[in-house]
Amino acid sequence: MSKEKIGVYICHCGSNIAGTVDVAEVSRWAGEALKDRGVVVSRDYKFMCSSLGQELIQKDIKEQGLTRVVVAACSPHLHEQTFRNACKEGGLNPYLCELVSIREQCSWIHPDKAVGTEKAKAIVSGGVEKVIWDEPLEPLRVPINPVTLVVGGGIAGIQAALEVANAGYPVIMVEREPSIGGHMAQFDKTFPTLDCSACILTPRMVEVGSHPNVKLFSYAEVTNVSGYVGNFQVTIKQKARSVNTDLCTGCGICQEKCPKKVIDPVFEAGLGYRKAVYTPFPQAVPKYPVIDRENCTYFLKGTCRACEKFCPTGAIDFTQEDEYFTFDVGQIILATGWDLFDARRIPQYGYGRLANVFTSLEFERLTNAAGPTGGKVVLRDGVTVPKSVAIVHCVGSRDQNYNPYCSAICCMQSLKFAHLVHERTGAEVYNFYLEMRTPAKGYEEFYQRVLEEGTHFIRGKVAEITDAARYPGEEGKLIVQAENTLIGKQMRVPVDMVILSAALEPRRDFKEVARLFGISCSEEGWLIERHPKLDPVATMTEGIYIAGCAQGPKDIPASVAQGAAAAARVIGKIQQKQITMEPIRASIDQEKCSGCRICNNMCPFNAITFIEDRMVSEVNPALCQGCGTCVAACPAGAISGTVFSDQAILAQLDGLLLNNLKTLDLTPA
Amino acid sequence: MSSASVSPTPEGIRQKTFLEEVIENTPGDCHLLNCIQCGTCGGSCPSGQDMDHTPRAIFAMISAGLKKEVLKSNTPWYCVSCYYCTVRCPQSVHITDIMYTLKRLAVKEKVYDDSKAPDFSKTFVDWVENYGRAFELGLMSMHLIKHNPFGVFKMAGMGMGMISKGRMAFTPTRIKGIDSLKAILNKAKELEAMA
Amino acid sequence: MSEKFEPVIIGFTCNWCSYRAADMAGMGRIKYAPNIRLIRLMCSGRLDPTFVIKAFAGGADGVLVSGCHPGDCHYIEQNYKAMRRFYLLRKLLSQMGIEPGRLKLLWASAAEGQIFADEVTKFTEEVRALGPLHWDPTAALEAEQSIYQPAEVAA
Amino acid sequence: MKYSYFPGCSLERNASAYHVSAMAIAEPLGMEFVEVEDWNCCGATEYVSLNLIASYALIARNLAQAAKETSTKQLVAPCSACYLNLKKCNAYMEESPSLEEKINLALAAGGLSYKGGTLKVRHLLDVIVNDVGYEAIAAKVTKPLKGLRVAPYYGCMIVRPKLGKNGTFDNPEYPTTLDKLLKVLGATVIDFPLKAHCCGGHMTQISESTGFELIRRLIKGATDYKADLIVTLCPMCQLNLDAFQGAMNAHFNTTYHMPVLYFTQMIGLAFGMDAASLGIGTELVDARPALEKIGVEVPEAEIVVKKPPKEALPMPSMPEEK
Repeated sequence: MSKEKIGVYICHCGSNIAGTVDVAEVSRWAGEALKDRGVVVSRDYKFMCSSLGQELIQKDIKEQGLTRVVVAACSPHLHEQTFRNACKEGGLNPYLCELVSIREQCSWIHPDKAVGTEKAKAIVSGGVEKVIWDEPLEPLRVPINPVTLVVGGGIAGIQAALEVANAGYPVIMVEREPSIGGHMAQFDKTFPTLDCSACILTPRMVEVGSHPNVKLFSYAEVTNVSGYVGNFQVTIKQKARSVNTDLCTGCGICQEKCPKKVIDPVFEAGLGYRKAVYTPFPQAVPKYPVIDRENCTYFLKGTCRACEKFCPTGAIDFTQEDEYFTFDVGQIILATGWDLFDARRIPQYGYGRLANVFTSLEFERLTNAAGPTGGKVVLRDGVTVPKSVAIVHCVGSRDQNYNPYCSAICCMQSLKFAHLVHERTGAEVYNFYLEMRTPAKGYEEFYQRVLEEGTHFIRGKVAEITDAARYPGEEGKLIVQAENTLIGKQMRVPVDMVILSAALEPRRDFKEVARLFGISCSEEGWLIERHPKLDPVATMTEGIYIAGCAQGPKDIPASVAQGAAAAARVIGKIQQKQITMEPIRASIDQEKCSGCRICNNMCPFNAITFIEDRMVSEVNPALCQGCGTCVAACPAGAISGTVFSDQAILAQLDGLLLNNLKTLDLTPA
Repeated sequence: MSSASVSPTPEGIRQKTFLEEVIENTPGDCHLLNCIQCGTCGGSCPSGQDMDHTPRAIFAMISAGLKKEVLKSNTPWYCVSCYYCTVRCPQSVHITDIMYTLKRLAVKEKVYDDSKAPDFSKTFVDWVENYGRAFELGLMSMHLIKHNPFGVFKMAGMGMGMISKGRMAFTPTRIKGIDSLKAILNKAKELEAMA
Repeated sequence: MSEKFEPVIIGFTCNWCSYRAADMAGMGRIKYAPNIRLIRLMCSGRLDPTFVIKAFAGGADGVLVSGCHPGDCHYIEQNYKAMRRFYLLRKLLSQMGIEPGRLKLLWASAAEGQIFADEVTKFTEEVRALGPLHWDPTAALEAEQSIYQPAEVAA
Repeated sequence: MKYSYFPGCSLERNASAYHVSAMAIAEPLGMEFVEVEDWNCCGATEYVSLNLIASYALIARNLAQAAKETSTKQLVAPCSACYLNLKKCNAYMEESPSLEEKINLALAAGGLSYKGGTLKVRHLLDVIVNDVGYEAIAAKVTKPLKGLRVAPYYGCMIVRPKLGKNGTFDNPEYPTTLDKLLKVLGATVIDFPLKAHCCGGHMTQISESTGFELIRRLIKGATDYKADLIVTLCPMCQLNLDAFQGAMNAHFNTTYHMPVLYFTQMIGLAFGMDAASLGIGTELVDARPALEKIGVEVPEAEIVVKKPPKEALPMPSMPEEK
């Protein structure tokens, strides 16, 4: 007979659990069959997580003197904290409460009520056995370093960095390209208001570049991350710029004089050129150029040095090497952005084969006043103004063959393109769309405006784009073939130019990023937030937040909102000055430790050290992350872990197998 | 699995919908329930311009339960089995396979229109069932005479050319194991009738 | 209830990937074999071989060990340790007369609810095909003794 | 390399040039073909329009017959329709145990059985470019097809649909293996945008206007691109584009002249083989003017009108041409 007084609470979760689990029966069963195990109260309730549900527990703790609580409801990842807090409020140590899941792993996966009820009983029984072994614990508290690392200098990262910096805390920003600004810097106009992108972005970039609280590393990458929330150590690799930033004034003479012209695949989306020494665009922040060593004549052939010769301040330094800096930071915001879908993957759209098929980013550069054509919309020959243009929505998105998701921005982007084509060329515009999705402030109004401009809207996914003329009048044109689904007829529309609204995709190196920062990403590669609705900026890893398109496709307003939200979370934590952490830690019983040192190499966090003079090992609780590998490995059984002790796990095992109903007393002595 | 959502209907509660019937008669998971009416199939179809309804429209009609209209349509018979729609479909609907299903259902229900296609298939199959191999000359001439006696003149030049180049046989080849083949096919048809 | 043998399977999952994969399967309302009962550990590296032996001794017909994909471990590399223990355990089980097929290792990321569900169903069928495990628990005690000996190797 | 070989009905007669040329190049390419014992028709696209299980059983009989040959697991079909049918049946049997069971019940009536996935079904082009390889082919070229502008034409069923785990051996939208092969043979290969479009299949028999239009698009496309000839790998495509070209011209009142040869014939020519031995001359649209560009002499085709043998069945009479 257990000495403990255990309360068991079965949640209906509306019909989510009660639909396929007989909750009343589980509650009755727990009260009777587990009586000997210490269960003194067993109840079922419609919504345990509601305040009334929580009060129910608190009342029982007070009135019945409960010493342990088991809640059978949803996943601990959802409401463990809720019920621990409820217990704490009720006067019980929060770590004496177990939440077991009878929803995600039981009621939702099987339609048979009898089976579900039996499984729920086993799960509850496992929880009851485990809770007997739980110990009262206090959460660990560690100080938080106020320095925040922001990875990615696009609009989301810029917003986040400014919010934190303006709140008075230091920020380190790391950007891979020579300048911050991200994709937004490539655009000419932004929907739906058609503000000039540079006009609204440049001031923000300048603010970041000159902010006393921001340390900006551009042309740099994070190469290593260690530590934990509040106390990360990050290593930043500053790639060699070959330009001494202490001397450079950003005058631009080196770029003027550099004889080597190369296609710019990043900022100009492959549609324009830059020099081997370059800043991606005139308003770049920082203003210092970099030498692209893969293309620089000096680095390739050993001669030239034109930039060095003409630099008025002697800032060119060919001998520079990559540098590594290590910083302590408290929290990290990832705003690593997106890459464009490679439209060549859809051969029937002809991109790469048919000259006048353009991608959305190429078209953005075409319309940009500072772009390769000075904002003139022309065909690939650089001179001819198109008389008819087709804009294809959903290229590589909403398609099981490529990306199943909706890219969220294409509809509005395509409407913007339609407007710009009208405005700049007067051409006939055909938008081939699947569904028109304009769900944000001012978006539907913009759609109305583009309708009124006389754009042709054809509802149908484009089947193919070809230059093979079939009928008279098609010669020399690009023919867009699709079904006009609203009239149910196949159509061939001959045009001069096609713009593919290509999908937004996760950064190509998403796997490395996820691994480096220890967070998870979805199958496609978007970084996963802690909760899709209630916690869209935090991640499962404490202290790491995400913002902008790294989390999923989104437009500028949403990216900015998320950047600010991530910053707010960071600032909130900094202001608490310390962070509470789960007290799941290992400790070594010095009496039992034989000094074999097997555990020493087990720990990837170097939390275990061998004390030479006493010939025993010791765990540093500040470094221990609680994985428990050493506990499992210790041959002497000298290491024990809190929350997940050997005894607790074995007890839960027995409970799940329902052996507690028939066998010996497993209660702690 | 989308097939899960067409779980067997309890007897006597309601009749199987046409949509369910089409799905059941198509091998594998044909993903018809996933159709989002985008029209990639109709846009891609080489003979789409001559169809009564585009494949997309046919799918909408199937889910609306317009069985008679669908089975009377010439659409499946104008399918040339090029599989463009199938590989391009953003929802992985097995469109070509569904067209074959519609042909079979139309033949079974005897409601297809006056398209020559079912007869062409039947004539072809007759040769195969009796000889084990196809027989082009017999097939083409019989088909022409039956359906387009005047077309015979148009095609005669081609036929003579083929014969003169030695590319057309006068006699069909019969395989050795024709009896075993017949037994196999009979058994197969028996199994099909039971399903 | 049918006469069909319903195996009892114990699943050890790590807190970060595989338990979340199970959550994901549930949230997606993916239907799969209900025979599995999960124990959440912080990491698959926490898996003490004793847990597995005890599970079999206590009446489980199959044991699933599940963690993050190699390289994705929340604790950097501890799932490799689970993998090493897994192979050793399989060997040990066959020495003790238990079909190694009753123990399965599954990598599942937090996004792989479908994979988790499919694999659990597959494993349930495999164990069902092997039939009920009737195992003498006293042998388990001996095994438990022996398992502590080669811990260096197991680790 | 040894392969089971499934010629299919077309190669017996109307596409005999394909068969003859494939056999002629097998030896120099180091390939050995063992014809499937007493094979039967694959049912083309017709049988499955009428009966589902029977059509698969018909195909499966061939798989079962081919599996009897134990020295190779590779089954090669030169005809795209046969290739797809065999591949599809093989894949569906492997994927769907219930279909496999039914098919095997039927096969058992003929004393046969087959397990889905036992054989690997491949197209002749696939084995030539992937098993033999471009380099080995290049090494054998003695008379490069220099100066000949060819339009490579794949048609549909060799690259579509994607089936099974490995999908297709070439891109379903824009395949390139035949392009590369013809380049290796020394020809000038045009980037033919219609290379994987449809030849119309049996549409000439169902709806002439539809069928002829599909043929016209391809012939017009190749002509617009100034091709000397179209190179294909499917007997149905060859039949439509070659044998029906005259009727198509008559229908549209056009004067296209676009010869259509098989890729195996082109390999043979580049290997220096005699045109007649490759079945060149049996095409209806005369390829001689095109081949003269590369100095290939083609004998005047012999007009053979064989008398039907005694056991022949009565024939429907063919009306005389006016």
